Amino acid sequence: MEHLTQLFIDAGILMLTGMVFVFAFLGLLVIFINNVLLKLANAYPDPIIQSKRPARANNAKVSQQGVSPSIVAAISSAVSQYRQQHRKK
Amino acid sequence: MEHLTQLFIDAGILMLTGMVFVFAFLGLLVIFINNVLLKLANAYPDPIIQSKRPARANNAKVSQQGVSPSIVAAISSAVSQYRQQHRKK
Amino acid sequence: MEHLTQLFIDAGILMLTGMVFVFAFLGLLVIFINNVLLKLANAYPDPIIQSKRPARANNAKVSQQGVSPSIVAAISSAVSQYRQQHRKK
Amino acid sequence: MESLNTLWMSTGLANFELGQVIMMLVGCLLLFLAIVKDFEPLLLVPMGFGAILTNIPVAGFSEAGGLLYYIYHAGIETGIFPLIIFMGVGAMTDFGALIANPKTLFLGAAAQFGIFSTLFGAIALNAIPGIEFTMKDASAIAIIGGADGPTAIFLASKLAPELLGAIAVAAYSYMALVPIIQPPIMKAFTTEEERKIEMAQLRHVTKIEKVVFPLGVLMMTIFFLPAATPLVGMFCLGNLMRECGVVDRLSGTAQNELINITTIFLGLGVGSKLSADKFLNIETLGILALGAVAFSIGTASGVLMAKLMNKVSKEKVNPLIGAAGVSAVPMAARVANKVGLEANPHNFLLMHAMGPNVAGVLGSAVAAGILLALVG
Amino acid sequence: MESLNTLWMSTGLANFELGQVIMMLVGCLLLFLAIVKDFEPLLLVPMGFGAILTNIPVAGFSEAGGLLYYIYHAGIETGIFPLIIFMGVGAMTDFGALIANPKTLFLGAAAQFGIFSTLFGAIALNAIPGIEFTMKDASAIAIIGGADGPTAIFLASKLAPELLGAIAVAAYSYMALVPIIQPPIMKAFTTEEERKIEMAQLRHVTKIEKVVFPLGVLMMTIFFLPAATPLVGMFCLGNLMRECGVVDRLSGTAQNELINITTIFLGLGVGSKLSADKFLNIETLGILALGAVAFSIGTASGVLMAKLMNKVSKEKVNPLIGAAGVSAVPMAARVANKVGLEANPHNFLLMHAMGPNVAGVLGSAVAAGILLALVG
Amino acid sequence: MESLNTLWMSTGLANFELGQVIMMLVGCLLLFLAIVKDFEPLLLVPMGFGAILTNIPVAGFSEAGGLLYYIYHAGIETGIFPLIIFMGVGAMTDFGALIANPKTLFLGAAAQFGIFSTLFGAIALNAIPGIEFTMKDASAIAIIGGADGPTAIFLASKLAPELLGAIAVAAYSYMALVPIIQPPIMKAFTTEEERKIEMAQLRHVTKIEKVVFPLGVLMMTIFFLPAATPLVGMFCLGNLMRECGVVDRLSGTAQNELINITTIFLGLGVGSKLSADKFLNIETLGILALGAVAFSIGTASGVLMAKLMNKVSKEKVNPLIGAAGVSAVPMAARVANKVGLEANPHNFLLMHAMGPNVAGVLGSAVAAGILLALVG
Ligand code: NA
Ligand code: NA
Ligand code: NA
Repeated sequence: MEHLTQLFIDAGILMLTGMVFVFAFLGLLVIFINNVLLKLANAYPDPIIQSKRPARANNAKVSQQGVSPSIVAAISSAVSQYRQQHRKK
Repeated sequence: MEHLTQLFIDAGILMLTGMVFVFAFLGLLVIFINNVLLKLANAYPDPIIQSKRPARANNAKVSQQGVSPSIVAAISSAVSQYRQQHRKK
Repeated sequence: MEHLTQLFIDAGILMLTGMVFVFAFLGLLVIFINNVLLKLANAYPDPIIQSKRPARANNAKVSQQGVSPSIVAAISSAVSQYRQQHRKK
Repeated sequence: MESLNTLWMSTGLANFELGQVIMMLVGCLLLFLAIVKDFEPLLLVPMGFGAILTNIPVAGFSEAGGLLYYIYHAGIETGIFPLIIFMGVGAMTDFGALIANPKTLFLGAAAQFGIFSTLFGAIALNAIPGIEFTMKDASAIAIIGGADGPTAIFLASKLAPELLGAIAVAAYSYMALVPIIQPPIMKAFTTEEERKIEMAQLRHVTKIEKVVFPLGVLMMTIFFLPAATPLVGMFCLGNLMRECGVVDRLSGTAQNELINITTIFLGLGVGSKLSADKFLNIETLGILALGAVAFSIGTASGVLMAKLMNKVSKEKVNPLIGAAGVSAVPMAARVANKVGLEANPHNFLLMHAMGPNVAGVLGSAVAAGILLALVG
Repeated sequence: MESLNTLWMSTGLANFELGQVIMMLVGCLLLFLAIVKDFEPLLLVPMGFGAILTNIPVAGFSEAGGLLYYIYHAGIETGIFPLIIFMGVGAMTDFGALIANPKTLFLGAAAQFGIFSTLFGAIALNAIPGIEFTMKDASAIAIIGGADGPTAIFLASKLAPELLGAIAVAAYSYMALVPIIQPPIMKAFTTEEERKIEMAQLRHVTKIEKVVFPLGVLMMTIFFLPAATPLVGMFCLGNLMRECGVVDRLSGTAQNELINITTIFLGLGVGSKLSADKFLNIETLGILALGAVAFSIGTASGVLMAKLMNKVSKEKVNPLIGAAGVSAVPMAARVANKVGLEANPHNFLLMHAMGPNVAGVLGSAVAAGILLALVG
Repeated sequence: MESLNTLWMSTGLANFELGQVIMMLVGCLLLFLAIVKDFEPLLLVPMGFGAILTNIPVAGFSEAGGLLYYIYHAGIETGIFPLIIFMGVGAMTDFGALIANPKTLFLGAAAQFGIFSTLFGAIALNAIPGIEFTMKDASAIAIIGGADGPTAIFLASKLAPELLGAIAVAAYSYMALVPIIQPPIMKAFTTEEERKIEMAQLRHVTKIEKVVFPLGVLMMTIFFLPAATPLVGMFCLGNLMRECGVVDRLSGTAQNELINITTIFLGLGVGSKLSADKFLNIETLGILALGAVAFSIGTASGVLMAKLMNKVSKEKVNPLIGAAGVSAVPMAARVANKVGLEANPHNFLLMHAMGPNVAGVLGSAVAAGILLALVG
C-alpha cells in the first residue's frame, strides 16, 4: 500500500514536471517563431517567381489564335485518358 | 552397400510421403477454393464500378461534337510521341 | 630526425612506385581500348535501329493530312502543360 | 511409418497451444480492421501478419535464427526502424501552418496532458490484482496518448519491451479510431457558437522560415532535452531535407521507398511481440482501456486549451482545432475540419488544424524525451 | 626495390591458383549467358560478377571483413534475402487464373515429382566414386526441380550450404533454358490433337477471393506444414499486400525497389559460393546432370497429369499447360502458349497456363517445407 | 524537487563541453555551405547533421547502442556504404567519352600526382610539433587529392579511421570548391592560344565496347592490383549493369533509391566522426591545408600532362581538359568547359573533359589500391 502511495506521488510529480516542461518547451518555440523566424522572413523574403508567367501567357495566346473549344476538349480528354491509363504508378 | 540400400529406401519413403503430401495439400486448396472462395465470391461480388462511365461517355460526346478524325490522329500521335520520349523510365 | 628522414625516403619511394603504377595501369587500359575494344566495335557494330522510322513517317503523314498549325500548337501546349504539372516526380 | 509420424509431429495441428490460436485470431482481427475497416493499414497489415507468423508452432519465427527474431533485434530493439520512420515522417511534414500561427503550439502542448494523466491511471491499475506496472511500464503505456506510432514504439522498446505488442496495437487502433472517438468529445466540450468560429487566412510562410525551423527545434531539444534528440533529431533531419531544396532526391527516397521498406519490417517486428504469453493477460486489457482514456483526455485538453486561449487573446481560434493537438496526423486535422463543416458549411479548418496537429507530433516527442530522461 | 617486390607480391598474377582462374571463367560464362543469351539476367549478372570477385586472390572478398562475407552471412545464411525476394514475388503474382480454374493445382502438384524423383537420382549418384551425397545434400539438389530460384537458395542455404553455388547455377540456368528443354518433352508426350484442345474462357475472379486466398494458403500451411511457413508466409504477405488494395505503396516497394536491392545482394552473395574448392569437383557435374533430369521429369509429370485429368473429367484441359506446373514463372507459361499456338493458331493458352504456373510455385514451396521437416 | 534536478542534470545546457559546442557550429557551417552555397549538398547535409547529433551531450548517439554507432560500425567500418555508393556511381557513369578518346586516360593518371605528392607534404608536416602522421595517416590524407568522396572515405576508414571526419570534410569541401580552386591554376599554366584549341568531335562508341570496358578494367585490376578490387569491382558492377541493357531495373535502383538510402546513412555515419577530440586539433588544420595543396597539384599536373601530350602527338588536346583529371565528376568537366568558353565562345569542351574526368575516378581508385597494398 505504502509502495503504491509512493508510486502515485512519483506519478504526480512526473505529470507536473512533464506538463510544465512541455508547455515551457513549446512556448519557447512560439517565442522562437515570433522573434527569430519572422525577422528572418522579413530579411529574406521569398523571391517572386516570374519565370513561369510567360509560358502561361503563351498558352493563352495559342488558345486565342483561333483554336476551337472542341479541339481543346479533345485534347483534355486525350490527356485525361492518358492520365487514367498511367494512374496506377 | 548396405548403407546405400538404406539411403535408397529412405529416399523412396521420402518420395512417397512427399508426393502424397503435396497432392493432399494442393488438393485441399482446390476444396478451399471451390467451397470457401466461391461462396465468398457469391456473397460479396465485386461492386460494379460506374463512376468512370460518365467520364468515358463525356469523351465520346466530345468526339461526336464534330472533332474531325485528323485531329484525333494528331492527338494520338502527340501522345504516342510523348510516350516514346518518356518510355525509358 | 633520422626517423623523419626514413619516412621521407619511404614517401618518395611510394610516390615513385605509385605514379609509375598508375601510368602503367591506365596506359595498359589505353592499349586495351585501342586493340580489344576497337576490334570488337568493328566486328559487332551497333545495329541500325530502323523500327522507329515508320512511326515517325506516320506522324509526318498525319501532319500533312491537313492538320492546321494551330492544332499542333494547341497539342504541344497541352503536352507541355501536362509535363509542367508532372515535372515534380 | 516413422516418416509419416515425423511429418505429423512437425505439423502445426499436433503442436498448437490455445494461446497461439487466440493470438492468430488477434492477428486476423488486425488484418480485418486494416483491410476492411481501413484502420491504419500501412502498419496493421504487416503487424497483423507478423502476429500470425510469430505464433506458428514449430516454425520458430521469433526464436534465434528466425526471420522475425532478426528483424526485431536488428531494427526495433536498437530503435533504428522507428527512427527511420520518424525521419520519413519529418520529410512528409509541412510546418507552414504551425509557423504561420505559432499559438497553436499551445494546443499541441495541452493535448499531451493525455499522456501524463494516463501515467496516473496506469499506476492506479496496480490496485487490480494481476496487474503490476512499474513506472517504466506506466510511462510506456502513457505514451499511447501521444497518438504517434513511431514515438510509442520507440519509447516502449526502450522502457517496456515486453508490453510493446499491446502498446503498438492500442496506439495504432486508437489512431485509426480518431474519427469515432474524437467528435463526441469535441462536441461535448464546445458550444454550437464556438464550433462556428471562422479563422483568418494564414499568412504566407517563407522558405527560410521553413528551413530554419527544424534547426531551431533541434537546437532547443539539444539545450533542454537531449534525451529526446534521437526522435526529434531524425524528425528534423527529414524535415530539413524536405525544406532545404538541395537534396530533393534524398528527401524523396526518405518519404517513399525508405519509409515503405522500413514500415514493412517495423510492422512484422512489432507483430512478433504479439505472442500469447505477452499479450493474453489482464495487463493488455488495462493497456487498451488506458489508451482510450489517454486519447479522450488528450482531445478534451486540446479543446479546453483553445477555449482558454480565446479567453485571453483577441484573435479567436476555433476550439475544434485543439482536438488535433493529439497528433494522429493528418486524421485528427481532418476530423476537426469535418466537425467544423457540420456546424458551419463555410468553415474550412483543415489548414488551421494542421498547426496543432504537427505541434502534437513535437509535443509527444518531447514528452517521450521527458519520460526517457526521468524514468528511463 | 622492396616496395616493388611488395607490390608484385600483392598482384593477382603472382598469387593466382588454377582453380580461381577457372572459376572466374565460369563467372564470365554466367555473365555471357545473362547478357548475350538473356538467361535470367536479373540474378545471373550479379551472381556471375560475385563469382569473379570471390575468386580474386589476395582481395579476400569472402573472408572475414570482406564485402561478400558480410553479404553472405547477413543475408543468405540467415535466409533473409530469399525470403524478401519471395515476398516481392508474391506481390507480383496474380492468382486469378488459379482461382478461376482450381483443378490446375493438381498439375502444379504433379510437376513436383521432378523434385522427389531427383532425390532418388542424387542418392544413386553415390555409386560414382568421389560423389558422396547425404540425404540433406540430395534434398537440396532435388529442389532444383522446383524451378524456383529463391526456394532453391533458401533450402540449399539451410541443408547444404557448401553446394549452394552449384545448386543456384543449375536452378537459374535451367530456368533460363525452359524454352529449350520443355518443348520436345511436351511434344513427345502429347498428340497433335491434344495440343489443339482449346480451353473455355476463365471466369471472373472477385476481389474478395484474391484477398482471402493467400490467407487460406497460409492457414493451411500453418496447420499442416509449419516448416514451409517462412517461404509460404512471406509469399502470402506479399500477395496479400498486392490484393488487399489498402497498402499499395508497400506492395509497390516490395515489387520494385526492395526486390531490386535484394536481388543485387542475393546474386553477389550466391556468387560468393562459387569458389574453386566448392564448385570444381565431380559433384557439381552430378548436380548439373540431376537438375536437367529434374526439369525434364517435372515437365513430363505435369503433362501426363493433365492427360490423366482429361480421362476422368469432362471439362478438358490442354495437356501443354501441365508443363507450366514446374513454375519458372512466367517463362513456362509462355512456352506452353507458344507450343499451343504452333498446333492451333487460335489457341491462346497463356492465361490458362498461369494457373499451373503459380500452383508450381506453391507446390515447390510445400515440397521444400516437407524436405525441411523430414530431412532438415 | 529531485525530479526537477534530475531533469536539469539531463539537459544539454548542464552538460555541454566547449569542444562539443564548437563541433556543433562546425556542423552548422557544413549545413550552411551545403544549403546556401550548394557545396555537395547530398553528402554535406546528412554529414553536417550527423556532426551536430554526435556532439550532443548525454544523448550518446555515437556510443554503444546509439543510432550513429550502429550506422558507423555496420556501414562505414565494414566499408559497405562507400562500396554501395561506388556501385551507384558506376551505374551513373558513361565511359563513352573516355573510350572514344583513350589518350585522356593519361590526363587522369597525371592528376593523381596530387595524391602522391601530398604524401610527401603530410610527412613533412611531422616537423610541426603536435602533428604526428604515420605513413597510414599520410596515405589516407593524400587520397583527398583524388577528389573522389567514396574512395576517400573507404581508404580513410581502413587506414586512419580517427582522421575520417577531417578527411571527409576536406574531400567534399574541396570538391565543392573546384569551380573556385581550379580556374586560376588552369589559367596560370596555359596560354590564351592553348585554351582556344578546339577538339575534333568524338567518334561513336558502340554498345559492345561499353559492355566490355568495365570487364576489361576489372580484369586488369585483378591481374595487377587486387587491393583495388573492392572499389573498382563495385564500380565496374554498377557500370556493367548500366551498359549491359538486360538489368535496367537493377541499374535504376542502384542509381536512385539504393544510392540515396546509402548516402543518407553514409553522411550521418561520417558526421559521427566529427567529434571534438578527433577534429579540434592541429592535425585537422594540416589536413585541410594538405587537401588544398593536393587539389592544386592534381589540377596543375593534369594541365601540364596535356601540354606534354601536345608536344609528342599530332592530334592536339585542349590542356584545360587535363584539369578534369582530378575527378570531382562532373563539376571539374564543367569547369573545363566554362574556362574554355571564356577563351573561345565556340569551344565546347564538356564531352571531351568527361574523358579525363572519369579516368580520374579510375585513377584515384587505382591509387587507393596501391596505398592499401603498400601501406595498409
Ligand atoms: Na502527439
Ligand atoms: Na515449382
Ligand atoms: Na580522382
